[in-house]
Amino acid sequence: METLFFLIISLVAIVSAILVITCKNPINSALSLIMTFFCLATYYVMLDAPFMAAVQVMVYAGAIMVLIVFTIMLLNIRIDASKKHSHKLIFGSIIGFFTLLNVVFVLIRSRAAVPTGPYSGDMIKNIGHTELIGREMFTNFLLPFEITSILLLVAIVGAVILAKKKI
Amino acid sequence: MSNVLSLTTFLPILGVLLLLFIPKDSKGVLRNVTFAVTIVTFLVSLLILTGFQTNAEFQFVENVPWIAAGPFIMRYNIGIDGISLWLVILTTFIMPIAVLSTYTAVEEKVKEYMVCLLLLETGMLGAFISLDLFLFYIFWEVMLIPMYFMIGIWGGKNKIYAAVKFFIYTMVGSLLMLVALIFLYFKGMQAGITDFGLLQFFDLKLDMATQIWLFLAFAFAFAIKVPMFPLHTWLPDAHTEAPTAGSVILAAVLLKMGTYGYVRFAIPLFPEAAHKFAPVIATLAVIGIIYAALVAMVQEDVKKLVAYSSVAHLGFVMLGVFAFNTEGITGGMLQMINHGISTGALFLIVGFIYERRHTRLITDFGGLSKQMPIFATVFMIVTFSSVGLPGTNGFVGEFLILLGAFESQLRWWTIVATSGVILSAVYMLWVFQRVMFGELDNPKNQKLLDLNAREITIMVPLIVMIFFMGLYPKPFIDKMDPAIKKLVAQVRVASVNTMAIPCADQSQMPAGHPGGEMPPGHPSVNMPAGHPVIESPSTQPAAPVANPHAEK
Amino acid sequence: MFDKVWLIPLFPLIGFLINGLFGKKIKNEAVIGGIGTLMIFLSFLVSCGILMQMIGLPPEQRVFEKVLFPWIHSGNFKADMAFLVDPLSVIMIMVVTGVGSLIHLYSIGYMHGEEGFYRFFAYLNLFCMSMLLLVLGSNMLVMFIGWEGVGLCSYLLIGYYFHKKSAGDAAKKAFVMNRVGDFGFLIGLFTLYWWFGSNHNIWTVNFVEIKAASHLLPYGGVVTFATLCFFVGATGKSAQIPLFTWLPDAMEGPTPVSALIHAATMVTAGVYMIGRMSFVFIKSPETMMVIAVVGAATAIFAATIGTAQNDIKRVLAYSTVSQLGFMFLAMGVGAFSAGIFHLMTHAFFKACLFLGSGSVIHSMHHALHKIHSHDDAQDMRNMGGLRKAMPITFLTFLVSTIAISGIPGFSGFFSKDEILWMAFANSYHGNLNIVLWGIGAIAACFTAFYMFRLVFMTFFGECRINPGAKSYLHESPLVITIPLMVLGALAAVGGYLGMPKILGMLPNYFEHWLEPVFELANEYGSTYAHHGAHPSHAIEWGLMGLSVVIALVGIAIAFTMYVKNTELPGKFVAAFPTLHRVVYNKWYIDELYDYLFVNPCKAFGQFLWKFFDVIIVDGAVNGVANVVMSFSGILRYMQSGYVYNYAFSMALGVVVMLGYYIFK
Amino acid sequence: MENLNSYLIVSAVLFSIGTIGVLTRKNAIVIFMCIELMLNAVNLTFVAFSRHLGNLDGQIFVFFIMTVAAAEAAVGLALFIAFYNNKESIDVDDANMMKW
Amino acid sequence: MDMILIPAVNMAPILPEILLSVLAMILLLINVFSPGGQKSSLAYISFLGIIAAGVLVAIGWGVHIESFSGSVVLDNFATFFKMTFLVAAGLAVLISDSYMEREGCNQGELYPLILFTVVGMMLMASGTDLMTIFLGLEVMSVSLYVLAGFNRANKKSNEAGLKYFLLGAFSTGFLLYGMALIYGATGTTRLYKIAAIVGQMTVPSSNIMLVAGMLLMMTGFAFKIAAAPFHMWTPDVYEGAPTPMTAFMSAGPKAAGFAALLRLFLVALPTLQVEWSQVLWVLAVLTMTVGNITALRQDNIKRILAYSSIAHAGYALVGFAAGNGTGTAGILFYMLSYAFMNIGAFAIIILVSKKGETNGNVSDFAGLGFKHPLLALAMTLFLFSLAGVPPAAGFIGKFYLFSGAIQKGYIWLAVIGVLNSAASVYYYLRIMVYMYFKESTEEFEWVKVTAPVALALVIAAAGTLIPGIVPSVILEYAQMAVKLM
Repeated sequence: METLFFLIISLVAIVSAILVITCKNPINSALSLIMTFFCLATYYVMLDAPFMAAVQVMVYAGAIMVLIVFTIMLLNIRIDASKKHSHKLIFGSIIGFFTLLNVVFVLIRSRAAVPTGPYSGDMIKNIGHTELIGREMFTNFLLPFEITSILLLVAIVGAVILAKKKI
Repeated sequence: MSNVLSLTTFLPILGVLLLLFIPKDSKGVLRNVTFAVTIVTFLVSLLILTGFQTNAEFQFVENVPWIAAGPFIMRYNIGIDGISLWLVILTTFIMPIAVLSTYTAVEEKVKEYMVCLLLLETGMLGAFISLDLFLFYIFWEVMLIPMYFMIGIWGGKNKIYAAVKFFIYTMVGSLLMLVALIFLYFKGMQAGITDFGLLQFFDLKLDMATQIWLFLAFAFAFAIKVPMFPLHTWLPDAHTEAPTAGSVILAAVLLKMGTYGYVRFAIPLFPEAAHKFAPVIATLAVIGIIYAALVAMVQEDVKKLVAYSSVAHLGFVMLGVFAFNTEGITGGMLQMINHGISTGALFLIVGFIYERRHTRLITDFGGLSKQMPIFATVFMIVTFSSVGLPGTNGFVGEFLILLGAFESQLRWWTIVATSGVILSAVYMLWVFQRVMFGELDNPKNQKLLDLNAREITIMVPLIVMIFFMGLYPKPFIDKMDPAIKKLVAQVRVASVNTMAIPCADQSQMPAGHPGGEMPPGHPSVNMPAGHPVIESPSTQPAAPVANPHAEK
Repeated sequence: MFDKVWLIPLFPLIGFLINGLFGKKIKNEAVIGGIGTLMIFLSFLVSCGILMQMIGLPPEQRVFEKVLFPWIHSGNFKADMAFLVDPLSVIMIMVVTGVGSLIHLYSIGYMHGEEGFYRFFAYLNLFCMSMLLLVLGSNMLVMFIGWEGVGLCSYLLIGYYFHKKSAGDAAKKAFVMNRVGDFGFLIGLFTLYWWFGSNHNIWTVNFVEIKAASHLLPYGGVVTFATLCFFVGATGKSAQIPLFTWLPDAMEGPTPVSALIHAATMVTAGVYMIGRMSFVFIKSPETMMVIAVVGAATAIFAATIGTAQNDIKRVLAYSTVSQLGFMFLAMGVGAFSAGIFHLMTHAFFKACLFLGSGSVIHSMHHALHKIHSHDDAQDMRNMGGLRKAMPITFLTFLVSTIAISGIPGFSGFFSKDEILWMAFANSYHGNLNIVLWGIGAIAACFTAFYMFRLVFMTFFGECRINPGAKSYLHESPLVITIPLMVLGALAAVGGYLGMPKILGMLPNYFEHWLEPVFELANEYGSTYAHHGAHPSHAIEWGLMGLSVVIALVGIAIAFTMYVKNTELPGKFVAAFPTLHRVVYNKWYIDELYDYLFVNPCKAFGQFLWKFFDVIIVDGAVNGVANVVMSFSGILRYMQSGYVYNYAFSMALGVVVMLGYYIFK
Repeated sequence: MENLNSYLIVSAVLFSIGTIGVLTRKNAIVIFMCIELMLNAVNLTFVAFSRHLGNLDGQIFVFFIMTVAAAEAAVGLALFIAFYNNKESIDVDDANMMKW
Repeated sequence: MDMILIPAVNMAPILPEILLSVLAMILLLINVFSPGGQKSSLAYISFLGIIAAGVLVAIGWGVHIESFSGSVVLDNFATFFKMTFLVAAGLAVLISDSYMEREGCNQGELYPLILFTVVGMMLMASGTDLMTIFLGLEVMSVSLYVLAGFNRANKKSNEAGLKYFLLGAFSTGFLLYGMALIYGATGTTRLYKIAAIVGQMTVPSSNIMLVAGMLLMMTGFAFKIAAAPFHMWTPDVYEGAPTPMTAFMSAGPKAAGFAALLRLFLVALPTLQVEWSQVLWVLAVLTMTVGNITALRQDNIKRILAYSSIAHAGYALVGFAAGNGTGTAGILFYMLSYAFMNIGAFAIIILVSKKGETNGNVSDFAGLGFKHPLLALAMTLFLFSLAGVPPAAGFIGKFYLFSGAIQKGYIWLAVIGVLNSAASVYYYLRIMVYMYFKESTEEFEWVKVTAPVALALVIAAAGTLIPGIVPSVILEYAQMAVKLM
């Protein structure tokens, strides 16, 4: 059952991902991307990471994609330019294919590290994913967390400078 | 007194600082100050000459720490021996002459020109006195910069091409040398060498393969600078385009860097490899002699002709140096000085007529003897010095080179090289004839003025040296002799070592072979039957002709 | 007196410096000429003193070496500035300073009014100094200074009229050909030095030391190589086949120069050098044969050319070449003292002949100049019948001509006959002897012919000069005629110093004098000489008579052709046009050399420069640069400006990197 | 739970699709979306590893990646707008003033 | 539900970062509340701030503190690089004001952004956790995207920002994938732990996930340091970005990329040295060659220096490939001296160029040598240093880099390096050819040499010349920095 579910989700994810790169209309691409994001959120749930799933939906599908769609609308772009670059497509696909091949081979031919961490599925269920994440983040990963604040500040300042009308 | 070497080397830099305070437009002051600085430098360098003890040791040594970081220790390690002594003196001697020659030749950007000249002097002196390989490399490169600007700013029509070619050409070689230098240092480090001090490296025992590679890298860099055939094409370009003083210094001192590099570095550092490549280098030197002479013969531009004659002369130097005996190397050293004087003088002469006529084409001249008798005399003396007429300096060097080379294994090379003596007469006399003899038919030449007092002053010291070194070279030879003997000994010891290897092989041969005194039943493990001695024939040519009876 | 030998070259040097540096300021010809002449004359006096002292010494004490100062000392090599006084060098300094003084004196008159008078005397002094160094040098290197120094002076003096292109060419040609010889000299020197040094640890170039060690030299082999090289040097300096073509051209110089340098002294340096090193040369039978053959060949060859020349000085020049050939023939057959003897007598009569011709030219030139004629003052076809106008010149000229033709009683007869006899009777060359003698005899015949042709054309017959100029012809001043008379006298009587034994009237002083010098050589030679039956006195008398007859035949032919039957030469030319053309054009040797050496060298130089240097060597250098540059162009266009291209390059990099590690 | 490799392979596929998109599309916004796709694929890898290893570092990392993505989106879209203001286009083909 | 107890952390290692961040925020506020127009005061304040940060950094020399549970470390290595960043930023700040004024885009946010960039770079240099490094990198990159497109009225600047952003984000994808694989293979993101775990592996190089992770991460950093074939953004972005920012970008982020990569490889993955050395060998050759050879045929001086900066990354990679003390110390030294000489060169470009950078060609330098000898002299010094001619710092740097390779036995790499160096001489000389050997065809005018720019030039020249003559002043520190890592 779970396998079947996994396969269906995977199918949807991959098809919508392919749609992202094939749709002529950027809006359609954006919508397909949102679809993919939802599929990923589903995976996260399946991987015992409900908090990540929630963030995925809120930040990615919610915030980022809204921003993107908004921009697409703002710039009033409809169709990807009609000029076709078949060689681009071919070379791009070949490279993509080889990237896939390489990565898949890496994954097949190697084994990940032996599980050592304390966080089993049960533990997550007992204590709660969000709390565990919070503990980690504010203890071991405090500094990166603080850095993100600077990062976001930079992004805000940058966006303002670049996009404000009057200089 | 103990710092007199440093003083000599950096006096020109002080001069540069002085020049900076002189306004751009007071050209006369700029010239006079520069001239005074070079004269003072020359006088100070005479202290070196008088204080020099005639022995093989390095003298006036100054050795203070400079850089110590990581695996490297570089020291400000300077000193001179008989080999570098004369090159230092030559440099300080030529500089005032070069400066004096610019009084009317350079009217634009005088200040910059003088700065370049003085910087160049420091660079050249530094390279001659460095006993630290790294320091040497620094000076070696630093020299390029002022020369590059001199060619590029004050040069002729095609100056940019010539300047860039000069710079990049020499740069390629010297960078490869740098790699070899670093490699050598690491090799030395394994043997317990602590810094870049040259003397320690002389005792370093390197295996043949390493020596060959390192020697090739050094030799390549120096060969470009010499320049040896076929790496010579930058020279005619650089010479033709450079202003007179630039050409003079280039010919008189800069080219000596290459040959000096061989004598001081490439040969004593890698004696076995030097022996192995002696035939190759001698071949190139001999080709250079003949080739440059033939090419010089058909030149239409006087300056280019002199440039090619430089190639030929330095071919002689190389031949002498690679004879590896006292006579040859002494000859080579003398020829270096001689070439500095006579070719420097030739470039000055070309400069004189160029200043008057703004052309250097031989066909534009003819019959100048009539109009300019003093010039004719001077030109003739210098021509014959360049040709190597006995009694002038050119002969002593050339003769010793050929004699030394003939004594060594390079006999057949010498015979070919000697024919260069004929060719040099051909092209030098031919140009002399075409410029000075014949009808004075070109109206532009009929108003030419003879040399003025300044120009005569420039030429007199050179002419005096031409005859002095030709008739009484003893003081020169005596001072350099111990150092050269030491060098020869260094090289010879090494070559004996190479010979010892095959001998050792042969002495082991009977022990390895079945039969003889071998105990019965003892299998010949060490050497399978039929195993030939591969080493001996290949190392044989490296050995000098220690057995002269072979020729009988 | 011996240790004052350094004064001999010093005086001319002083003269050179005074005239060279200040001559232009002095301006007064008398002072300049006086200084020049005086200096060489002082040398002559010192030489006389040395000669006197030497005569007073027993033969074994007649060698003296004077070291002036150390010159080149390096490693094993030692060469001092040192002079060697021995019977041979004394003869040479006597000839050089003696004849030199006379010619200096003559020059005062001859060069009168020339632009650069001071220059001429400076050069002449310099030449004398170099020549004296050459003959006095106690080692090969000092000799070489002189050797090249005389070449230099020859260059300067041939090019004295530098505004004439032909003069410049001739000067250069002379120097370059001499350089070819020097090349040989140097190689020979190296070989000898190296051989002695490496085999016997005798590192020397000193003649005395080499002589002392010469018993170590093998016969043939390396000595042949060395001596052949030296001989190449000698051919260059002494204008032998194949390096003789410069000498006739050298006549571009003023006539006193031709007399001093190109007849009396410098050109004989090669002979002197062989004499100086006779003990080495004799060790190689092969070289001896080569010398003899080349000498004989040059003698006949140059003589043939001499018969067809019309320029008075050129005839003399070819005559000089031919006479030098005789000297080399003498050296080659081991008759060293005969060769030196001929050198001396030749110096007398040939100097006299040149100076005489100079007198003629001087007069002709003067006369032609008066009427503004552009006729050639040196062309014999413009002369004729001058004996009336210039009696002293004529007489001295005639005496010398008789001497050179080998008429008994005059100096040339004694020396030349001795050479011919030795060519026939020597014990080194076996059956070749008769050939050598034959060639020599024919050459002698030719000599008599062309010399008398010269005399007849110049001094006899109709006066063919431009009629207007005829009245201006007159005898030269005393300053010119005195040297002529002195030399004429010497040409007449100089031979009695070396009268062949067979004539028996006087002892052969000359041979005795040189005996200590050539003793060793003769001793070495006797080890391989053929000790056959020695030719009898009868044969010697017969041959002597024959050579006289031959000379007379030559004279008779000349008389027939140029006095009696003046249309004969024209007929002869018409009968053998090709032969005449070939001989007239000096067998096209110059053209041959141009074709073989000069032009290929120039063409090769052009090729090396324009093609090899510029296209191949520099082309390779620039080619590397161009290849790099074109790569630069390619790489530059890969930088297309499109983001996806950049991304593509990145992705490709990733894929390749990963792929390499995954699938390796 | 599916095994680790399934997730990894799905993420690899998504990553490759994203790469292809970057290489083939011309619209800058679409390219940016493809990059977001790549980042998401990485996120999936991280979460999968995190779950497999039983430590949460990977998930924290994902959290930060999302922040970065947001920041980049803000700046990136601002850049696009500025570009569009200048060029009236958002095609990367038109970003071709500077080349060679 | 328990409270999360935030552990006590030692702030010392990130004091300079904090200082700069706070300063940046203050500057933002000042900018908002100050009247528009004159922004010079911001430049001065930030320069002073940078000096203050420099003092803080300098105080930390010789200290070794880990903090934030191993996320960050203060050691000599970090300190050295932080100094390098501060030098780059300080010089960039000094040369920015007059340029921005001239180009009419003098917005006060510039300086805070520069400072934030420095903060990001500092975190990269001192981070010992993949996350810290990644976030530092992103702080830096995001700021740089903005800085590259800062002059938004200028189409080139715009385009530069766009290109930089797209490609940068693309490379981030690879970087992150690499980090993910490393995480998967080792189970941690802390560098020291990674080192420990990898150290326990029997044959780490056979763990393909680890190797692939390493390679992908390398890709990401290679992009930042502009190593071929990930270099292609460089010329376009350098050309388009405002010149002071180009100067800054060429020096700072490149150094930061090296800092992070060095720490990553030498601390976390020393056991894979064979593998990364191999790759870096190839990258170094490619980078040097592509950079130098392409530069030969450029006319735009900014592009020339962009390609030259690629080539310089290649030289540094030579030292990196060697991976020994000599080579890595060489990188440190080189990055610092490169900051001096390259920013110095750009400063002169700024002075020579006109508004809108209409004259960015080499030929516009014609005749500079004699009209403004001091400027030309400084430029000559910088160019010779870039070319690696003694006695400038560039030579000593190259000397150590190549020495490292030779010591390691990579002779051919060194040979290729020096040959490249020789080729590079051509285009540096070309600029000098124009400055000295050609006469200018037109009168040129430039921005007055303001005091800050003059100061920047003096500092840059001193920083180029002094380490060339007495390299020990810097080299010794570089050696120590590498040793203690």
